[in-house]
Amino acid sequence: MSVTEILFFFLSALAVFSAVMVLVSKSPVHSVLWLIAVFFAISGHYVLLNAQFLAIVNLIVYAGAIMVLFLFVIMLMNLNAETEPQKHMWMKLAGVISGGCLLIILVSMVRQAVDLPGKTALMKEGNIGLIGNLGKALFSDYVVPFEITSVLFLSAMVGAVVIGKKE
Amino acid sequence: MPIQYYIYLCLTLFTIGIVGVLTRRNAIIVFMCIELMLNAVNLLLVAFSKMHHGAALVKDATSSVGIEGQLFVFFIMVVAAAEVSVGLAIIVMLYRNTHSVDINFLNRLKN
Amino acid sequence: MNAIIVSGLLGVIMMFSGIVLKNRSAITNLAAIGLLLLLIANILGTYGICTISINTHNMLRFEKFGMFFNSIAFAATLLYVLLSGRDLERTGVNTGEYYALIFFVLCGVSILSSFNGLLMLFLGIEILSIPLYILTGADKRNLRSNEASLKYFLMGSFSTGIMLMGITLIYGATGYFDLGHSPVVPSTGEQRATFLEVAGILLLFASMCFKVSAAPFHFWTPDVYDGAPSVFTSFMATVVKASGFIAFVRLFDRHGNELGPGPTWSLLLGFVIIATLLVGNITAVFQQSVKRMLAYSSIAQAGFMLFALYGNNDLAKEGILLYSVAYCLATIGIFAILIRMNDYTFDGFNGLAKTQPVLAITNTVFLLSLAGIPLTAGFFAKYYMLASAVKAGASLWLVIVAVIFAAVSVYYYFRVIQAMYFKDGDPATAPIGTGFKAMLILMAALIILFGIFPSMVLGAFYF
Amino acid sequence: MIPVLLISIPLVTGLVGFFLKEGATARGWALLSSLITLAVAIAGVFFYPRHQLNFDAAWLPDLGSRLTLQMDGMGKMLCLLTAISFPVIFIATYKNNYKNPGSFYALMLLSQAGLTGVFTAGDALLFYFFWELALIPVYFLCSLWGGEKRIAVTFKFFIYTFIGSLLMLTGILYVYFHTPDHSFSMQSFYHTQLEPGKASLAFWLFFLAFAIKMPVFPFHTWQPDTYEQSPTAVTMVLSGIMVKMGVFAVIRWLLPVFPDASTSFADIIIILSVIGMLYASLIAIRQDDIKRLIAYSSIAHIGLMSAAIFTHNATGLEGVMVQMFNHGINVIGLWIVADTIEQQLGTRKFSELGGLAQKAPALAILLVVMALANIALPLTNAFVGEFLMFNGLFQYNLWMAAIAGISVILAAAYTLNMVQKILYGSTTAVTANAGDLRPNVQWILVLLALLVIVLGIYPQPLIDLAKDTVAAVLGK
Amino acid sequence: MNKLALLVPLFPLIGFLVNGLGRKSLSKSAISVIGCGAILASFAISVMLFFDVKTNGGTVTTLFSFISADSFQVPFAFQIDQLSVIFLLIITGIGFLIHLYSSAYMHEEEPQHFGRYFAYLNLFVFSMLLLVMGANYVIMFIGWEGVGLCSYLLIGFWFKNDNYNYAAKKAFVMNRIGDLGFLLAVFWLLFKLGSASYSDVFANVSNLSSGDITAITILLFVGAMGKSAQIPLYTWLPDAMAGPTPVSALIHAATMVTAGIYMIARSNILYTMAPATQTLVAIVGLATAIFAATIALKQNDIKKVLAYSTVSQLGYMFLGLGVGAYTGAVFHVMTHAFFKALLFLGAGSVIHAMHHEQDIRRMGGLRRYMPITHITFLLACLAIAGIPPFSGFFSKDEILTAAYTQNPLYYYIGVAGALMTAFYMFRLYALTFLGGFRGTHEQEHHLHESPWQMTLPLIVLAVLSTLGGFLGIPEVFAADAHSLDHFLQPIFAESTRLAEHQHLGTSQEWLMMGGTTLAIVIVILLAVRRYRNYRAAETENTGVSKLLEHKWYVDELYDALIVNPLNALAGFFKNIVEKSGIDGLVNGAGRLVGYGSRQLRLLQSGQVGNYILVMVLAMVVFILIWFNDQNIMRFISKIF
Repeated sequence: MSVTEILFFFLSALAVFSAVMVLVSKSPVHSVLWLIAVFFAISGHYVLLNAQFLAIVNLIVYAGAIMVLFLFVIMLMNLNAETEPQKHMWMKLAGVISGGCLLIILVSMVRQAVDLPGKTALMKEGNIGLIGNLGKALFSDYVVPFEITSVLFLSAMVGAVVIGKKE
Repeated sequence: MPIQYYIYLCLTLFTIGIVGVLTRRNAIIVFMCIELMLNAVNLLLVAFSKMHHGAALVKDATSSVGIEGQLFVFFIMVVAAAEVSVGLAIIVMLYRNTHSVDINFLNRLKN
Repeated sequence: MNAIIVSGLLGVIMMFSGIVLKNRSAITNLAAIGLLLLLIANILGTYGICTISINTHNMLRFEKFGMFFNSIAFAATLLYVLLSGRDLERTGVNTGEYYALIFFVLCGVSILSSFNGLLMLFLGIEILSIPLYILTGADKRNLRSNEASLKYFLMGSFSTGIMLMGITLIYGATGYFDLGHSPVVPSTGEQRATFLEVAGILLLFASMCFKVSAAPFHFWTPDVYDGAPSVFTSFMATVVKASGFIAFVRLFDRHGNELGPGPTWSLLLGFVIIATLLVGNITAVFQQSVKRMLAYSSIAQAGFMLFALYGNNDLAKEGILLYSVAYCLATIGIFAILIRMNDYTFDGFNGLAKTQPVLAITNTVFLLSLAGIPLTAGFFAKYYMLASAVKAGASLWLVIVAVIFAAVSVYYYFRVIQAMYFKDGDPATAPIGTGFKAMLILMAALIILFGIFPSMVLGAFYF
Repeated sequence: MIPVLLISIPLVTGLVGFFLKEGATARGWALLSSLITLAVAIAGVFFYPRHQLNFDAAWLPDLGSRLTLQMDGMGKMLCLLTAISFPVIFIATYKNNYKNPGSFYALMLLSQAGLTGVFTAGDALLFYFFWELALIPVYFLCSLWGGEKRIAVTFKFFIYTFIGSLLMLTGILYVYFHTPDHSFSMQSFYHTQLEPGKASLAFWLFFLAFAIKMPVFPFHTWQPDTYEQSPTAVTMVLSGIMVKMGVFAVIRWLLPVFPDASTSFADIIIILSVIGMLYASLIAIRQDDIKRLIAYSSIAHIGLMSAAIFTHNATGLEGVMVQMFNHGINVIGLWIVADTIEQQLGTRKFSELGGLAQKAPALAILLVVMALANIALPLTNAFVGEFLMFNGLFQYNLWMAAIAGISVILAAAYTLNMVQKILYGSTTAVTANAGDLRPNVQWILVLLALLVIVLGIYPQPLIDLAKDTVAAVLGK
Repeated sequence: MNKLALLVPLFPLIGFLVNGLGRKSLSKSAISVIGCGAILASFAISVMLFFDVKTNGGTVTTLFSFISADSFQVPFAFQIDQLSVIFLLIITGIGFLIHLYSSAYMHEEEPQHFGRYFAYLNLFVFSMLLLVMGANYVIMFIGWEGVGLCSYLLIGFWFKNDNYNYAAKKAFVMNRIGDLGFLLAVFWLLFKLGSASYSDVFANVSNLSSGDITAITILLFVGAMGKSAQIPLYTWLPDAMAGPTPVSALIHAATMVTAGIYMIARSNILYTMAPATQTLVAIVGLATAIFAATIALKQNDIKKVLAYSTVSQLGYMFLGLGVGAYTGAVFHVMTHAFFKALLFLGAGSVIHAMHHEQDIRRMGGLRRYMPITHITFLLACLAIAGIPPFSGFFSKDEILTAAYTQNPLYYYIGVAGALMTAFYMFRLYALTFLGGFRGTHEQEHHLHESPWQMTLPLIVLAVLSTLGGFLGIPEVFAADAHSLDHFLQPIFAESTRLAEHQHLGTSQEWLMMGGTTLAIVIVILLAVRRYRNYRAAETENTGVSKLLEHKWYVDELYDALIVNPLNALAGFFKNIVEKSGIDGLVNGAGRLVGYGSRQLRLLQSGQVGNYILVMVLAMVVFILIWFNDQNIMRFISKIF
């Protein structure tokens, strides 16, 4: 078992465990922290896959900006474990079972896929994940969507203003 | 790494996200679970991108095949950020009016 | 490209209009002028005159079908602003921002009508959706509006997640994000080589079903349409929904691919269509609020529009355009009248024919059109949908089920007509101006005109 | 040009009618319009050459549908019936006061346009259009000016028939896509070969629409309620002309389009029709309401028509066509009597009536004439039609004819029952002060009675009119 | 002469129109002159036609094409031949007398109703003339139904009385039952031969299979059963006595009820070729003759007795037809028309005098007050009883003799019936005219002989009843003296040729005649003796008497077996099947939608979690559908 593999499995286990902890934590703050742990694990995967740019962006945008925003909101609302009443047991059960069904059925499809075995994700090698290559592509072939995302941001901004503004 | 591993991992994370959406009542946590789903997608995209890249490299050493996957991830992150700003604004607005973020109490609209 | 750029720019202009213009009706007028400009720009673009051309690297593809739909959407929005602009001003203080958001939505509409790849589809849908989350919650003091907004947002984000997973799986299977390469047309059941792709397509399909509120992904629709301020419901239920269908149809278009829709695909769509028709029509029957009834009716109409997907031929494309026209005209009209009513229940309409005969008669035309009665545009809309399905060799049973549900739909549409004409009451309405009435009459006349000569719409599409 | 005029005169005058506010003006306008239409119809049927009776223009080129209007023998006959009926109805109900008279008469004229359109359409899609155009004004007429339970009843009627017509539309679509030239024209439909299984499904889609309209047992339950609740002028349109739409449509659009299916399902339909005849007749015996009795009687008569159609027998078909015309005349006459009684005495219950023969001899005589026509007494017009239809049925199956014949006996029973309960016996509290017919009603009834007798003695012109259609329908 | 035939029905039609339309403006005398005059004119022309036919034979006149359908032609044509001219004479002749009689009998009516009465009567004559003059079965059917209508109108003439109306309706409906049979027979003929004209039908009989002929004849006979009041469709006739008495005389004795006889006589070739039907006709006729006679024995209403007597006599006529004695049957029609019309008119005279009292138990001794009526009535009774040389003797004897040659049993039963006839007729006679008056004093005070308009017809008919028999003198009395037989010979020639006729020995025939006559005389004496000094019995009848008095409870039986079940069925249809069944299904579909709506609404719980749960499950289902498409398709195709 190579180092890559060990790292892969470790990060995977961490990601899954943290994700589960996001669910089961009573306190929203804990959930946020566990989610950040998931993001770190995923960033680790990005590094393994030699997608350094995304690894960094992931950390900055998700773990850094978004999760902080979440934390702020949670703090602002002063939410704690007691404020969230539990769902009915059967509802939880139904959620888990249906989620499990979806997982099983998707996994079974993947397992049946005849063209997948033998295909591997290139680890460490390959330089498409480097910022230079990505940037080149982004500002040449992908310039239109890039510009269009500005509309998205504008609308999000207007939206936040509309919602947040006091009347 | 065999691509299946990534698929299984990402599907698992994705499903955990879905289960979170289904089982939690706190709107913020639900929203976080959705973010988790998006992250699972992102990871899978990167893995696929590397898979295609690897396949293309065999034929052409200078190939940039697979880069579109990583760019897609970039766009997803952008959209997610925008969504978060709007989403949190909505949640805060609701909290201001009801002093609760419990989605189970959202049932004025039904039938 | 004209449409995307101009609508984006107009959005920015409207954003700042609130600062410059203090008079709200001036903002509305500005928006109307902007929409007119947008419409003109798009029509010019359609005919290749004064086109801003940008190398989109095959991200967008401008076809007559999409461009024409843009015109329909812009024209419908223009009508909508002219009819309901005054009501929009009353919704809150941020009139300029609302219009800005509407223009951003139209930008999304333009992208969805010309996307050429899953990335642009995704972006278009997000640009379309995010402003809507906000517009839904525009009535900030109203808990129903808040609730609708949050529900819409949560479920919309969830469906985005599903869509992204679908796109990812397709990418994993084919290595491409654009329609040209990726055989996104579902293959037949026998060709199971690319299970990954199938799973992706199904997830993508599910998320698109969500956007067009096809059962069983329709649940957000009644709550959101009901909770949102009526002015915005009108917009969401018409232009936005129609553009969702255009995206759906374009996505699953045969697109020169040899792989036609196979039996499995028909089967799946058949289930969705029947479920949608069932849920929409049957649930609408017992509603007490006209607004909520219209929400369910929009689901029911979606069931019919899904036939365009089922048919997936020329007739279907023509039909979905005609359907958009008919449906937008009628629904915008009904909502414009509904907004002026003080009481949204059916009883609130009692005796309208006596106090406001013009409203009653035009409303009747709109309702008849929605019900698909001949001599209204709605008839030919439904006709094309069914015809495309029959032409595609659909099982007659499916069509029969559809027409039976169409008959059920008569029940709830006619309840409004009955209330207006056959029952006594003194419905209170907001003041109604002559211009408003004239607009309504114009729209009703258009509906009847298209009901007699549908070729007028379709002729414009062809030439 | 004639059919265009026949449709457009009532259409245009009807639309104008909406803007008339005064009762007298609206009435006069409607009457004038209907009389002009009648003149045109008479001219068209009797004096104009054949090519004047056809019209063809482009309508929806990309759909394969044209604005084709034509009048063959059956078309002529039914157009004539429509054109005669409307002035008759207007005159007979001239004194009835309606709120919103302008709209009332306008809707009546619109329905006339729709009916004429149905009878002349030579294009399936156009046919469907007129089919609905005829229905919608009637829905509004019933719901706005009807009896107490009008809203629910007419709504049921509307939805019921609407389901039928939508199914028919499905069938039309289906056949359309199998026409050789992708056209809705009647000729293309006639020349379409469908595979048997699909043809039978499409056949039933068509038939259901027509069966609901006619109505054929067991799709008839909308009918008595609707007839009862509608204002009588509308009931006359409904039962005098509108039910003929169903019969007409079967002859024009069912038999020639699905020759094989209609042969193979003939047994079922004939059996249903015959059951319906007996069933409706039996129910009619127990009715206590003039309108409901006439309604059930009408179901029985229509049952015979539908049975006769499916015998695929030329004689029977001629009978059906003759009877379409005659039944229209007769049933309108009966409704006029029913309306007079209701307007004058405020009741339609037999149990409250009686002895009117003493008080209103003119009404008595005319009612008896109409009643005799209803039971198809020889030398009344209905006899000829029923004679031919029974003849056709007999040639199809002796036992069917014999069983169906029982309804002839039952018809005598319930019709005479009605006559007796209304006219004979001693007067009741309600009828003690009854007066006789108003002049307008009386003269219209006399006119109808004359038609009844003249067509009963000399029916040959009607039979001759029917012949070319029969040949076309069975000739395929 | 052809055109002349048209005038025969035309006059009554004009009379109908004039009297009908002018009933409010014309005076009673004008009405009666028009009414009677029209018939008289017809009679005159009928006489001319008679002589014409006698010299030139029959003719067919086509007016216009009545129905010219795809597969057959029905011309509106009249056939004047020996058979129809005889009937023309009877109809117009007796019709005229009865019209004349009516002008006095109905004089109390208001002018309006008086006019209505004559209009109906004229219309009846018109229809009856159509019936006999028609040159095909369809025209005959027109007349057939037309007389039914007039019968209906006249029975219910006094429409204020609901019982009369019921009787009228019953008559019409029962006739319709028969008419259906007639109609089916016509269809059969049209189907097989493409024509219903007598000439075509009789010429092409050979093209029909024996099954066809049997069926057609039976169906025609069903029609005759209705019109001519044979078992089982006879019950309307006694009830029809609700009409004015002259009507009973004209319609329910002399003319309309003999239409069945006419029809079978007209179709004699068909019947001759269908021996099974003939047997049926004979048996039904005989059974009716006996059955009605038994009922007549115990009836107390003067008109009811005559009504059952009519039924019984009609039975004899059918017996005659059944055994192939067509001439005899027609002969009996004729003589019966004379004496039965006379009886009814006489009864009418009595009723008129008694102020509408019809119960013979309250009469008696009327001979003192009403001599002409008495004498003529007595003559008629003798005629019907079959005492030589009155007319009834000859005609009845001819039938019975013919019956003997077919089957002696027919003869014996027939004679038994004749004895009963004699008995009840003389019971009637004795109760009415003999003994002392049993009515109220007031009635006695008003008893009077009727005016000349009434007595004149009585006298004329009495003469005819007495002498009419000499038209058909049997072979045994004088060879070749049967003038009616000679006259009708062309009509029945074919049948006579086909059927083998045995002839009885002369001595046997004498013996039978003598024996029968003797027996009848004895019965008459018995009856007169028994009822001459009748006193109303206090005790109720029991046993057979009660059964007879209640007409064997046939009406009740019909009610229980047919009318009531049918009514119940109709009620069941109306209240249960229609409301809950069919309409219930229709409304049920609507309610199902409503129910579904209420249930489906619950799915819309308002909970985001539930919504998303359904979405997730739906995705699972989508994938499952994708992988099981073929199974699902197979399943679906199995359903449809």
